[in-house]
Amino acid sequence: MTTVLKLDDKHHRSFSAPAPARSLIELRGVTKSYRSAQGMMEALKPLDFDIREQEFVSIVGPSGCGKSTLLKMVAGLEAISSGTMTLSGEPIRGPQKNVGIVFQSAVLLAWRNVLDNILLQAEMRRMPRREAREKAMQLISMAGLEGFEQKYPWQLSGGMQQRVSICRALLHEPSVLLMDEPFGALDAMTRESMNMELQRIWLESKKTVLLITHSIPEAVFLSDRVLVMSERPGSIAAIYDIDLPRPRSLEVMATPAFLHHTKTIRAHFNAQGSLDDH
Amino acid sequence: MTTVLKLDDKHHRSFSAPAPARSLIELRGVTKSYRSAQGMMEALKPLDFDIREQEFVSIVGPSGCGKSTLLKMVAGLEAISSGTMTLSGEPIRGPQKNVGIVFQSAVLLAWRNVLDNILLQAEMRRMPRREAREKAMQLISMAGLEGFEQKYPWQLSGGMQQRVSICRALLHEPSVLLMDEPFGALDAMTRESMNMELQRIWLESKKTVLLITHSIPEAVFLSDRVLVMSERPGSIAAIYDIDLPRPRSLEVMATPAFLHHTKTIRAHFNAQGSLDDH
Amino acid sequence: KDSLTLMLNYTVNGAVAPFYLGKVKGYYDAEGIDLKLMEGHGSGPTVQAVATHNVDIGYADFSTMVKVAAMGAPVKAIGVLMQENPTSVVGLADKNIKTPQDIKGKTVAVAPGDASSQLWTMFMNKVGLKDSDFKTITGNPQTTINAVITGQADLLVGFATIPLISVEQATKKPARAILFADYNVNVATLSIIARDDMIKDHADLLKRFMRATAKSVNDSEKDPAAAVDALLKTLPAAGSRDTMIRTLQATIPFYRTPETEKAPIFHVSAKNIDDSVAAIVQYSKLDPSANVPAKYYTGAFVP
Amino acid sequence: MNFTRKVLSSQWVRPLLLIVVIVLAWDLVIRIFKIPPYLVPTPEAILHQIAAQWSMLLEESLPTLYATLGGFALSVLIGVPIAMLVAASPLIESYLYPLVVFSQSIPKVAIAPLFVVWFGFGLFPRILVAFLLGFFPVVVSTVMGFKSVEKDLTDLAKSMGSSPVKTFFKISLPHALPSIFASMKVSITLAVVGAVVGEFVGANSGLGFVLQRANGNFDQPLIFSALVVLSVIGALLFVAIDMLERIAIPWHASHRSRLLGRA
Amino acid sequence: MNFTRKVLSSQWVRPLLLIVVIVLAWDLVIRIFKIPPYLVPTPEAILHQIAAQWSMLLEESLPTLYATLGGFALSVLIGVPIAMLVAASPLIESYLYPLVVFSQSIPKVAIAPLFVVWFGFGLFPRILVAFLLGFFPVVVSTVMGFKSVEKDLTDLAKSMGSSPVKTFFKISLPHALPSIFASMKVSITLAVVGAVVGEFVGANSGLGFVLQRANGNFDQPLIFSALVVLSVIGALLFVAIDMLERIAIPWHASHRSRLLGRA
Ligand SMILES: Nc1ncnc2c1ncn2[C@@H]1O[C@H](COP(=O)(O)OP(=O)(O)OP(=O)(O)O)[C@@H](O)[C@H]1O
Ligand SMILES: Nc1ncnc2c1ncn2[C@@H]1O[C@H](COP(=O)(O)OP(=O)(O)OP(=O)(O)O)[C@@H](O)[C@H]1O
Ligand SMILES: [Mg+2]
Ligand SMILES: [Mg+2]
Repeated sequence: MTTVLKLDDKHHRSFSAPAPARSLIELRGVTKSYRSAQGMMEALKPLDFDIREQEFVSIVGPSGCGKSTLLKMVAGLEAISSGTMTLSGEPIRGPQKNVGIVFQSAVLLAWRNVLDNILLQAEMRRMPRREAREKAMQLISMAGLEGFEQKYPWQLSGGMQQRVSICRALLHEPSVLLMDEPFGALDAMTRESMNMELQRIWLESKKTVLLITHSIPEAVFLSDRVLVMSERPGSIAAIYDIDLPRPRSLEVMATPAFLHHTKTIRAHFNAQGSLDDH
Repeated sequence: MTTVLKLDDKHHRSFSAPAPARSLIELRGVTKSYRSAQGMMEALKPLDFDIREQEFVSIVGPSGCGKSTLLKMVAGLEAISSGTMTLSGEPIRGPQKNVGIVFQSAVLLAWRNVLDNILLQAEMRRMPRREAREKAMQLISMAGLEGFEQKYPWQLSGGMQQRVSICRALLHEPSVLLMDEPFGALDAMTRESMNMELQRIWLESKKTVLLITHSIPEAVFLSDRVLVMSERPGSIAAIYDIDLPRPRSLEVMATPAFLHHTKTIRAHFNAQGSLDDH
Repeated sequence: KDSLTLMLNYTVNGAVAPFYLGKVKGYYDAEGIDLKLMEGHGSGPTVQAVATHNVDIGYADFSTMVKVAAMGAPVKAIGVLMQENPTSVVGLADKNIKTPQDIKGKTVAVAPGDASSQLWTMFMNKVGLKDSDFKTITGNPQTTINAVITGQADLLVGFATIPLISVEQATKKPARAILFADYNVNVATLSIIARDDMIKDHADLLKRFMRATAKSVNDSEKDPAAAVDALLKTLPAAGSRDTMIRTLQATIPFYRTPETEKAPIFHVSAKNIDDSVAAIVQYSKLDPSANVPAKYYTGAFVP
Repeated sequence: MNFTRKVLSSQWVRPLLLIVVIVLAWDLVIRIFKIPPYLVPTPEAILHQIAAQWSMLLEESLPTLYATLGGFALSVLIGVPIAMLVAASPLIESYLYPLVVFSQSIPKVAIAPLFVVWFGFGLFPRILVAFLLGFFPVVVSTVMGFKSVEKDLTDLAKSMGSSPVKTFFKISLPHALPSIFASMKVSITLAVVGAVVGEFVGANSGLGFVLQRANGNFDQPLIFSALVVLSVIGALLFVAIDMLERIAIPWHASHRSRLLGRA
Repeated sequence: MNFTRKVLSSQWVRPLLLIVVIVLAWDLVIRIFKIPPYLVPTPEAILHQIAAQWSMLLEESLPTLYATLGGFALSVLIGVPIAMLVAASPLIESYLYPLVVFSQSIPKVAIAPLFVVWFGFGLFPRILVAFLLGFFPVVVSTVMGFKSVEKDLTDLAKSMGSSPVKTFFKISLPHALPSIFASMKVSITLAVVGAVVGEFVGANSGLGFVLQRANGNFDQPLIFSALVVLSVIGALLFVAIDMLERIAIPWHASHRSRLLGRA
């Protein structure tokens, strides 16, 4: 179960130049323990892996295994307990700034309406007002939130709040996108269209993406590599290269290659039915 | 798309007595509008449907269509704007008390640890301390939260918080269970086992269950009936009887009948791939 | 032995040392009185406390008592200890202010409303000063003293006792007072106050008290230091001995007016009382019907 | 009948009704317990006095109001930044907070004379006393508000490359606004008291001055009249801040049901 | 070197260091600006006075402390239920709140004499003044705390068949605790001031009485000694509540990093 596949550098992106092999984020023996009233609690065993530039990496793993913790460490928001972690060769100390983050909960500001919550990103980064606004309106319509620009977070449904936070993370077209179950509260159709959007954005702008998801098909559909984590304390159980051609249409899900991937990954979860396709 | 199937009263519960046909909750022309700074906003078009005693009903529908609103109205936590809604023939006025509710967000009390958050239910209902504690410990182990009894909500992962709120809703063995995407933040395996648990509990104690979910397979797997809602403002697009025999094992998901159901329901969502199996 | 509570006009200072002397010397004991002394927080509250049975008798300003009594408080003065009012304008000697006319063009610090500010108005009328002749600044008594010390004001309106001594001590320079009484502006001041029912029902007790007090004051006049020592014996932390002796010494001359210079202590002239009441009624804008001296003073207890 | 009910329950009638009730109760208590006028004047005497001295009281209210508003403005303008420093750095907290706390238990009436000595008899020393009384609640509540910002929110700001100052203005400050407004309500009433105490000590105008003079004259009706006017000023200022709050933080849970009530 | 650093940054040394710095600064200011001793005494004179009057000051601190604690206890015991009523019912709010607000802008020093007349010279009138000063911050902050409970939480309680009283104790009260503690810190320092004001007006014991007597005697060193002792009492009580807060609400965001810091 802990067969860590050797990473091979060849990538298949049908219509783009061969992906650069340079690794952007490197983790070497990174661990994490939380101190608590009951003593230290190990959240992550030593992790070693790289995320290459412009790569789309998904993480799947059981609840509580440390996915969110890992994402926050990569974002520089949570200190690592030991090991080294570098971004473009520089050790990550303190929050990374050129990222877009979608947290697991929506984390919207109660005192700002939908539009202003999204524009927070622009204000913090001193983006030109007008353009930021236009971009925000585009994202809002992409996320199906037209007509809700002036609503406050507590006037939104759970899924709508999540979509607002996705829009916020995309506003400044970050080169690195870190997303923690961004589509968890969305229905099948909305989720599918968001997936397609995400793929489009990634193909267009060649971001580096780290996505945490509970949906194995989603992970396979979107990713260059899928990182499977084992139970708490988390460690890397396996890393799978997904060498399906790009761009991928929804029909790819019916292909044997796709099903093979989902089945292999699903095996890690001991799951029997198709219920686990979340 | 708005083919409302006629409800037939025959139920298939392989090992139990024929389910009673008495309807527990009745909605007649129930609508809901929210007042906001921008004027009234229609959230739900007139709804007519019944939930029978000891029935397991799931609701699926696009994000923002009013599922949570509907659930809160059934719980008596949100006033209806027009129409009538009755429970056992009595109009629902004010909060219903013999229910267990899982809200869409975990709604845990920041000042209580996991165990005490679950035991809140017991304290509010003056359940015997000792038994409540034992029951809580059972539920905690059912949800895979052993060892986290003393942790505060902010020390838990997203999925763990959600599981705590499920335990809390089950503690007092309510006769009516209202759950709003209770398994949304869980990975495939955890979700599957929680599903099995939920089925077991339901079979054993014959609760009336109203479950909101984004996973069509989950809805089909668990329910007697699946209610499909249309986009905002929400209305009932269709109601499907799921006449698969009980108890259902995970293998049922591979049967043609199961796949037929999921496919029919999925058609409402215009979805093409299998990504929508969430 | 009868117990009797006397509330002073303020917290202890040299001026009230005679009461402590009487206690220490046993004069009250000898009259069969167990005297309790209570420090006060201004004449008004003391009169109220007497009127409302919170204490038996009080030591308070006569004019304040008249005002409260005019509003219906059943109290009277049974002995006027300070028959001459020490209110003056006080300033540093080097400012060379000797006559009322020297006040013109100066800055005067006044505590609004209090008894001395009314005497100040009477004084101005008497000597022909107008508000426009000088600059006024106002504040509480503490502030008026500070103002003179710091030079914010040239003069303050207040007693020629404690404020004067405070100014001298702070600046280490001599101060001088223009005493209003010297210009025939006089209103009797600190007195022993009792409730009407007390006067009626415990006349004997009050008589005995007055006897012992007169004795105490007489002794204090002769030996102020002994009086202060008696006070300090009772209340060791009450303040500096020197200051208190100076205060008592400065106070003693005001026990008598020129009229009663030879008379025993507490023997006030009827004219003093009549004039005082008339002035209070006039300057406090009381109803003219309040001008009934007998309502405010009885000489029946003077030893 | 319905109309009467409506009038009785209207927002503006209630406080007035309340005042009427208080005045009646007061009168009754005085009559029943036979409280003599040298202790507490009758409402009648007070109303009479207010009517007679109306223009004087109004005139003297102005300086008190200025000192109050000045002290209050300083309380907020200085209190909030202090709270920010205290919340931002444990080091500053451990040095600055004790200092602030030390200064609080000192009765202002005891040190106010010094201000008069240093700053004269103008408006400034009174503003200073009002400030000293008013700023502490602002600091304490604001610190609490700043410190209760959840880590998620600050994480969000950090990931946006926000500077501490920006995080403060965009996240912490709005988050703390409900606490700040609550403290401002306390602060403004304390500022009124501060202004009056300042006037007690050294001023020739203002309601504190009126009080002091009336006190010396033993003019109970005037004392109570001044107190009534002070209460009214305090209550009006309180209401003003309450209204400001409704405008500034309509999003807060406490106002949702009112502004955007459910149908 | 390392040791020195450790000592200097320890929680207990900092305030002491601060005091030393204040004393030195004070001394320096007096020397530089040649402030005469009748305005502000030198730290030396004050220390001397404190040393000399040590036992007296300590003894007189006790009544002040009792009145403070009494007034504070009443503030909390009465303030929190009032806040509860105000937060629970808009009707009660519209009647009770204005009354409370009215009472606040009245300088307590102006009405304290009445309490003495009514309640005598015992501890009670002083407790009353301390209470009147201390309870308003508690009410305002607590109301804010109660009102900011999110609908989700009350919905949860309702679905559990909770009575309003239970919801109050299990949900609203714990939720409001951070606000309540913040207000208690303001309240206790105001209660100190209230106790002293009460003593100014009618008492023969307590630090307020010492202050008044020293004032009458123009004894500046004693005045300042009493003020120092008052500050210390206020600061200690503040710290006590701060510590209580850490014990009572370790779960609050403001304490997480300290109690359960991240590795
Ligand atoms: N602030 C914290 N303090 C202490 N422990 C924490 C904290 N945050 C997370 N943990 C613990 O670390 C472990 C990993 O948490 P994390 O949130 O990373 O899980 P996850 O993989 O994201 O789970 P999920 O899928 O449920 O969101 C959990 O056991 C959790 O209890
Ligand atoms: N308190 C509220 N005030 C105003 N509008 C609200 C409120 N709560 C919900 N709404 C609106 O009602 C509609 C339905 O919301 P609801 O939460 O019921 O959706 P949902 O079906 O649960 O969606 P999701 O799957 O995203 O949770 C949404 O458009 C939302 O904006
Ligand atoms: Mg997570
Ligand atoms: Mg919902």
